[in-house]
Amino acid sequence: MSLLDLALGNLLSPIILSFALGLAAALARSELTIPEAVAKGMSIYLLFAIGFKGGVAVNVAGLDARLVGALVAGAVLSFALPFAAFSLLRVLTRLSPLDAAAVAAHYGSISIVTFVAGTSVLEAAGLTSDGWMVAVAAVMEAPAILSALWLVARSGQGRGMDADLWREILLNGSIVLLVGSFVIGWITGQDGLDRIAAFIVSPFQGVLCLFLLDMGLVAGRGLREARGVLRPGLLAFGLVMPLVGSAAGAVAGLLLGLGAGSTMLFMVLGASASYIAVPAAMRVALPEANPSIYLTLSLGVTFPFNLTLGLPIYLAVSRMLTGG
Amino acid sequence: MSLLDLALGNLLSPIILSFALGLAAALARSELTIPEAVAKGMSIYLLFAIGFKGGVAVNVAGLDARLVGALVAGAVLSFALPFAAFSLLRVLTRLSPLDAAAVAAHYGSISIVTFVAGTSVLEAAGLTSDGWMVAVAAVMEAPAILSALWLVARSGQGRGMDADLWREILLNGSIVLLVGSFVIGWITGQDGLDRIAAFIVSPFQGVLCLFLLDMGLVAGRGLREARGVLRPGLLAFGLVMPLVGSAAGAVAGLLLGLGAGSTMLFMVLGASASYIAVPAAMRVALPEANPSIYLTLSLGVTFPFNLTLGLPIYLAVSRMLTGG
Amino acid sequence: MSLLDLALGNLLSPIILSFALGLAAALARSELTIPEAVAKGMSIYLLFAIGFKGGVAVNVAGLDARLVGALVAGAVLSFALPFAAFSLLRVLTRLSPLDAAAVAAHYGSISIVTFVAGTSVLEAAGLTSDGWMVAVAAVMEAPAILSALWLVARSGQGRGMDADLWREILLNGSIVLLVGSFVIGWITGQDGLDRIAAFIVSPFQGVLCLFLLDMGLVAGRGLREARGVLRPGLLAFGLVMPLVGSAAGAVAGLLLGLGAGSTMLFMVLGASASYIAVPAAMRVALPEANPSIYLTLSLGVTFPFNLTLGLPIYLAVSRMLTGG
Amino acid sequence: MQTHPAKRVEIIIEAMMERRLTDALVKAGVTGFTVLPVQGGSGRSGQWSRAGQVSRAGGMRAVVCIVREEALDTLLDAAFTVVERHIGVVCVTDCQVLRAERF
Amino acid sequence: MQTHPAKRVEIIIEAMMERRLTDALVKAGVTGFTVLPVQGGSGRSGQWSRAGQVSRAGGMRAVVCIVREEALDTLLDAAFTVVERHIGVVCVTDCQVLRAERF
Amino acid sequence: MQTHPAKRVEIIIEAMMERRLTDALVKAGVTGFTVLPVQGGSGRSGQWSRAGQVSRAGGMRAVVCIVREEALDTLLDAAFTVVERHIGVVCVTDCQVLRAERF
Ligand SMILES: Nc1ncnc2c1ncn2[C@@H]1O[C@H](COP(=O)(O)O)[C@@H](O)[C@H]1O
Ligand SMILES: Nc1ncnc2c1ncn2[C@@H]1O[C@H](COP(=O)(O)O)[C@@H](O)[C@H]1O
Ligand SMILES: Nc1ncnc2c1ncn2[C@@H]1O[C@H](COP(=O)(O)O)[C@@H](O)[C@H]1O
Ligand code: NA
Ligand code: NA
Ligand code: NA
Repeated sequence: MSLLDLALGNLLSPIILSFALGLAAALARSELTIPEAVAKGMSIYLLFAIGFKGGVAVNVAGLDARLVGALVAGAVLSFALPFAAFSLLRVLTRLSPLDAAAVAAHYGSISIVTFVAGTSVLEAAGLTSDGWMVAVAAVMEAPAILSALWLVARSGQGRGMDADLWREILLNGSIVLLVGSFVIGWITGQDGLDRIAAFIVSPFQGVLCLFLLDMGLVAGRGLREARGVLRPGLLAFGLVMPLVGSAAGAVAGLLLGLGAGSTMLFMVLGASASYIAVPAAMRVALPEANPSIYLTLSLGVTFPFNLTLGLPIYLAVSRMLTGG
Repeated sequence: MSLLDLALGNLLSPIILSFALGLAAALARSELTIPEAVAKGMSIYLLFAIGFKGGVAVNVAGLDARLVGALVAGAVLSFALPFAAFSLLRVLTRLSPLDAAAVAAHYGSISIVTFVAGTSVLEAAGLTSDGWMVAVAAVMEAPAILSALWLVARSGQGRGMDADLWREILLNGSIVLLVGSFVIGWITGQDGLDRIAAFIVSPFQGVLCLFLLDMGLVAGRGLREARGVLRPGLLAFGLVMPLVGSAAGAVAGLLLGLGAGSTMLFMVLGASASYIAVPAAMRVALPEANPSIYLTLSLGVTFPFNLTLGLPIYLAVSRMLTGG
Repeated sequence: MSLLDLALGNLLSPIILSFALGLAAALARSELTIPEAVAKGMSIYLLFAIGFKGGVAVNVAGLDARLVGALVAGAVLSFALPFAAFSLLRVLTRLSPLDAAAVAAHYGSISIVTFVAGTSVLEAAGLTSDGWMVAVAAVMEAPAILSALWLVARSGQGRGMDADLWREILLNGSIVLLVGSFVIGWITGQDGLDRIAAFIVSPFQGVLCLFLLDMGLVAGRGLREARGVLRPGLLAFGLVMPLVGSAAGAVAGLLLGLGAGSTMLFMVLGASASYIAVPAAMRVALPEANPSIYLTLSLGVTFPFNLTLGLPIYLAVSRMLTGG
Repeated sequence: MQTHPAKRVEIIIEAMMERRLTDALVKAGVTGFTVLPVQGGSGRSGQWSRAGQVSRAGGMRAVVCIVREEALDTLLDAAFTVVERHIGVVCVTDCQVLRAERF
Repeated sequence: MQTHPAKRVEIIIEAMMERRLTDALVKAGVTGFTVLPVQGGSGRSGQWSRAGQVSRAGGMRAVVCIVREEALDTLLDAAFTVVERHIGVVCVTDCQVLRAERF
Repeated sequence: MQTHPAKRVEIIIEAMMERRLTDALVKAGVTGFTVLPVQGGSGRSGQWSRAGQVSRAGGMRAVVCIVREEALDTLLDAAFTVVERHIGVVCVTDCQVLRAERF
């Protein structure tokens, strides 16, 4: 399958088209909306399912020395990427250090939906990946926030981290659900999965479609609201940074000797930017940073880029590099 | 299967009984309610699923010259039926022209849940229908509103349509979801369906049960609230108009040479009355019209009539007329 | 399978672990929450599914003379248990008569989720039970409230029952849904079940996991909020009373000559305490009673006890007693 | 724009008592009110939140009711009989309304 | 703590008219407001509740808008043109705000 | 019906800051308040709506707090330390309450 075929197959999958539908509807100012509670319900479902399945995979495949390495590599990546992002932003844009640091935090962290979409692309291509990549995703959520706060503190503007903020970051909903269901899946294994597979496996892709429809609606509304924000430099950053992040992810995958599937997922984690946990942390820790900049970039530019073009590229590159 | 058997089989199906349960609970003033967000979530699911499956059917069966004819016929029907409804209302009731026009708009438009229940009855009877009937349903949502506004304008009372209202009507949530998922289904075809069938096909009937339970609850509360409104003439209209609409639908189906299944669905579209999109448009365009009249008629009288007696009648008539 | 194996197998099932996850997250003050609308949606789903499946089982197995006996026994149990609970509370704790009566009402009534978890344990053990045990559960919801009001009236404090309160108790959401879907299942039988099994059977265990996650979150928050309330005497009551209730349930099951499965479920009904319907009734009928006492006991102590240790014990005892 | 003096009454009451309150209001001739959902709160009976709750117990509602000054006492009497034994808050503010004929 | 006099305007309006109202406010230069969900209510057009509703018809929103006193008339004029033919309530209260520079 | 003067304080604050605000209130001895959900709004930082949102960032809450007049300053001080660096609005209204002993 050529890269083009892959990209096209990906573009014409129900999940991407659902995202496109949402985006188009919002840009056309349709009043179509999905209630907040339903959107949250779907995200809880997706996190629970992806964590659980990852845990079961580890239970089945047995523990693996590379897991520890991968967790460490994930944490290092999440710590390091904000510095790369920050430098790139200072070159490409005129953002203040504060805004640049806030944006940087998002790109060091990850988007779990992009990760999920990545696993779908893998499945469609007939590849597998290690179940514990879910744990790597969880580990990568938070460290980037610390790097961003450090970047701000250096410029003398930050607020000290208080205990509440620590707890909020480390025990935020996505991390708790992802890690918790991963552990449950690990403990209960294939038996546990058999009992709930009809809930967390079979309908998964369908729920993902509706969730992406919602993300399209939210991204579209955000883009309409924040037109003024998207200067060329910022746009360029939103398209270049995922490539930088995915390159770093590829290096991690190769160093750890992971297969094509897991390496691709590492690239996806590096490339993707948070739009749930990190924005919330930023509102507390860096309230003066402009949220429409980081939300528009992360959800309105980088997320669609990864979803449509990024994923097939990362897959192709990962295959090439690993020979998988 | 005789008409009686058919009617009985229909009456004792889980979806009708769920509606009856909701109705009874609301009339008995039980506090049972389904949260607004859950009701909206279910309606989004149903619209997405029905649109998608219609699109896939078109992808599989190939395009069909009759599609264009059916779309045109649907639009004509939706434009024309309000005039019939308006005349009938002036004969049977003492509604003001304003109220009559508002009611008429509802009967030119359609109820997608009635349509879905119609497809269930078809399936139970072992009949098939054309996938693009979903697109016909989408096309019939809006034109009736224009006819109603014209009827009002004629009597010198209406408000001019503004651009916002146009957009709201044409891009209302149901139309966007129905057409959008239809197109996605069309593009992705059987492959796309296979990926999400466990979400949009298997649990469909069950979700429909809970949704009809909710509709019963809402209809029952409406009936209790609006007892005073339901004069005999109005009640008669709510039972006769669906027959008129279904006759018009039957003519359309026969002229287009559709099979028994699609003709029956055309009858259902003609017979059913809107209770989601049109009431919302009326609140903006004709705020002086009394909403409890049109909501009670549409949701409290015509919807249950179609659901219980209408559907088996339309099926029997369609079979007779088409010999299917 | 020894009792220990059974208990361990139960403790390590996905549903118990999900509850534990929620409890741990809430106690650690994670901000993970499930929206109210989603929680209500899941509870509606669970009630509808459990009622429907019970009704189908009755349709398939045919009516059974023991049903009437079981319904009467259930009502008697629900009336009687509050007196036992009240006496026990007066011995073990220093609660005022008012608070003691309010708590007692909860223990005469039942928890449908504990019942559902009980049927899961039965299934895992390869046992069956009578479908109409669901109807017994419905019958046991309300009578305990009357006993509690009578206990309070005796001490001269109560408020007269008004018609509204009667209706609220007898037509509360859980009873209506449980009885309604039971009747629908009964009428439509295996045919009806086949149509919606992909919705109410296959994903059931998975939805139950998420629901128990939510219950863990709510219970954990309640425990944190009401630390001060949980004196040793009260805690002892929360652990002893389920044993008393289950013993009474066992007697009922034996007297009626039920099998091991149904007897176990009778024990579960006796042992479990309400945390949805009865608290709501108490807020109206006994507003001066302290809700944090009865909610903490019922949801924070007895529910987890039943879920983890109670269920395997009741199963083992029921098997021993019935030789099943 | 011409405005008219009126009273804005805000009653925060247990969800279970909502229907009793609104029935009492309607009976007392107060047919205009708006009910707002409440997410959480704190009072003498502790702190609470609706997150993840299924039971109607433990939830509250805010009922906002704008009336002519002369109707205030009737309203408060009606509200008080319902609120009396229950937790909750009643708060009255002076206000100005447009379209006085609607009240 | 230093506070400053201002006006709190509360507009209860049909959900379908929300965007028209907020657009009119923004056009009139009133860019600060907060929209609260409404659960149910009662008025001359009867009693209603959002429970289980799918249609946007029959729902309402409460728009709260705090403005300097001198901006009140502009606000009311803008609101009135939208509310005019529609059901709903407009109510103005005197208030004191912190951080006056934000209004 | 006997009423008593009090102050109604309404604080519109980011959802992420809700717990910090209520903790500060409780610490300052203000244990009575009610939290209302907010659907959307507009301010100097733009227009927003909760529809379809998953992140807690970008949502707000309205905290309503009725206190005796003499407690107002303590409350405002406590609120201000939390609100200070954040977006949001604090608005105080005179009001009358029933059952003054509850405040
Ligand atoms: N001073 C107050 N201001 C605003 N809301 C209050 C106040 N006191 C109580 N409430 C609300 O009323 C509920 C019950 O209050 P209480 O009766 O004091 O437990 C609380 O949970 C709050 O939602
Ligand atoms: N006096 C009032 N106080 C508070 N809300 C009101 C009042 N009158 C009307 N409303 C609200 O506005 C809606 C429409 O009112 P109406 O135009 O009288 O039917 C009602 O359903 C209430 O939600
Ligand atoms: N004048 C106002 N009246 C009511 N709510 C306001 C006002 N100004 C701001 N808000 C609310 O506070 C949020 C943040 O405001 P701002 O800090 O101006 O961006 C807005 O989105 C509104 O929800
Ligand atoms: Na990243
Ligand atoms: Na029609
Ligand atoms: Na019990």
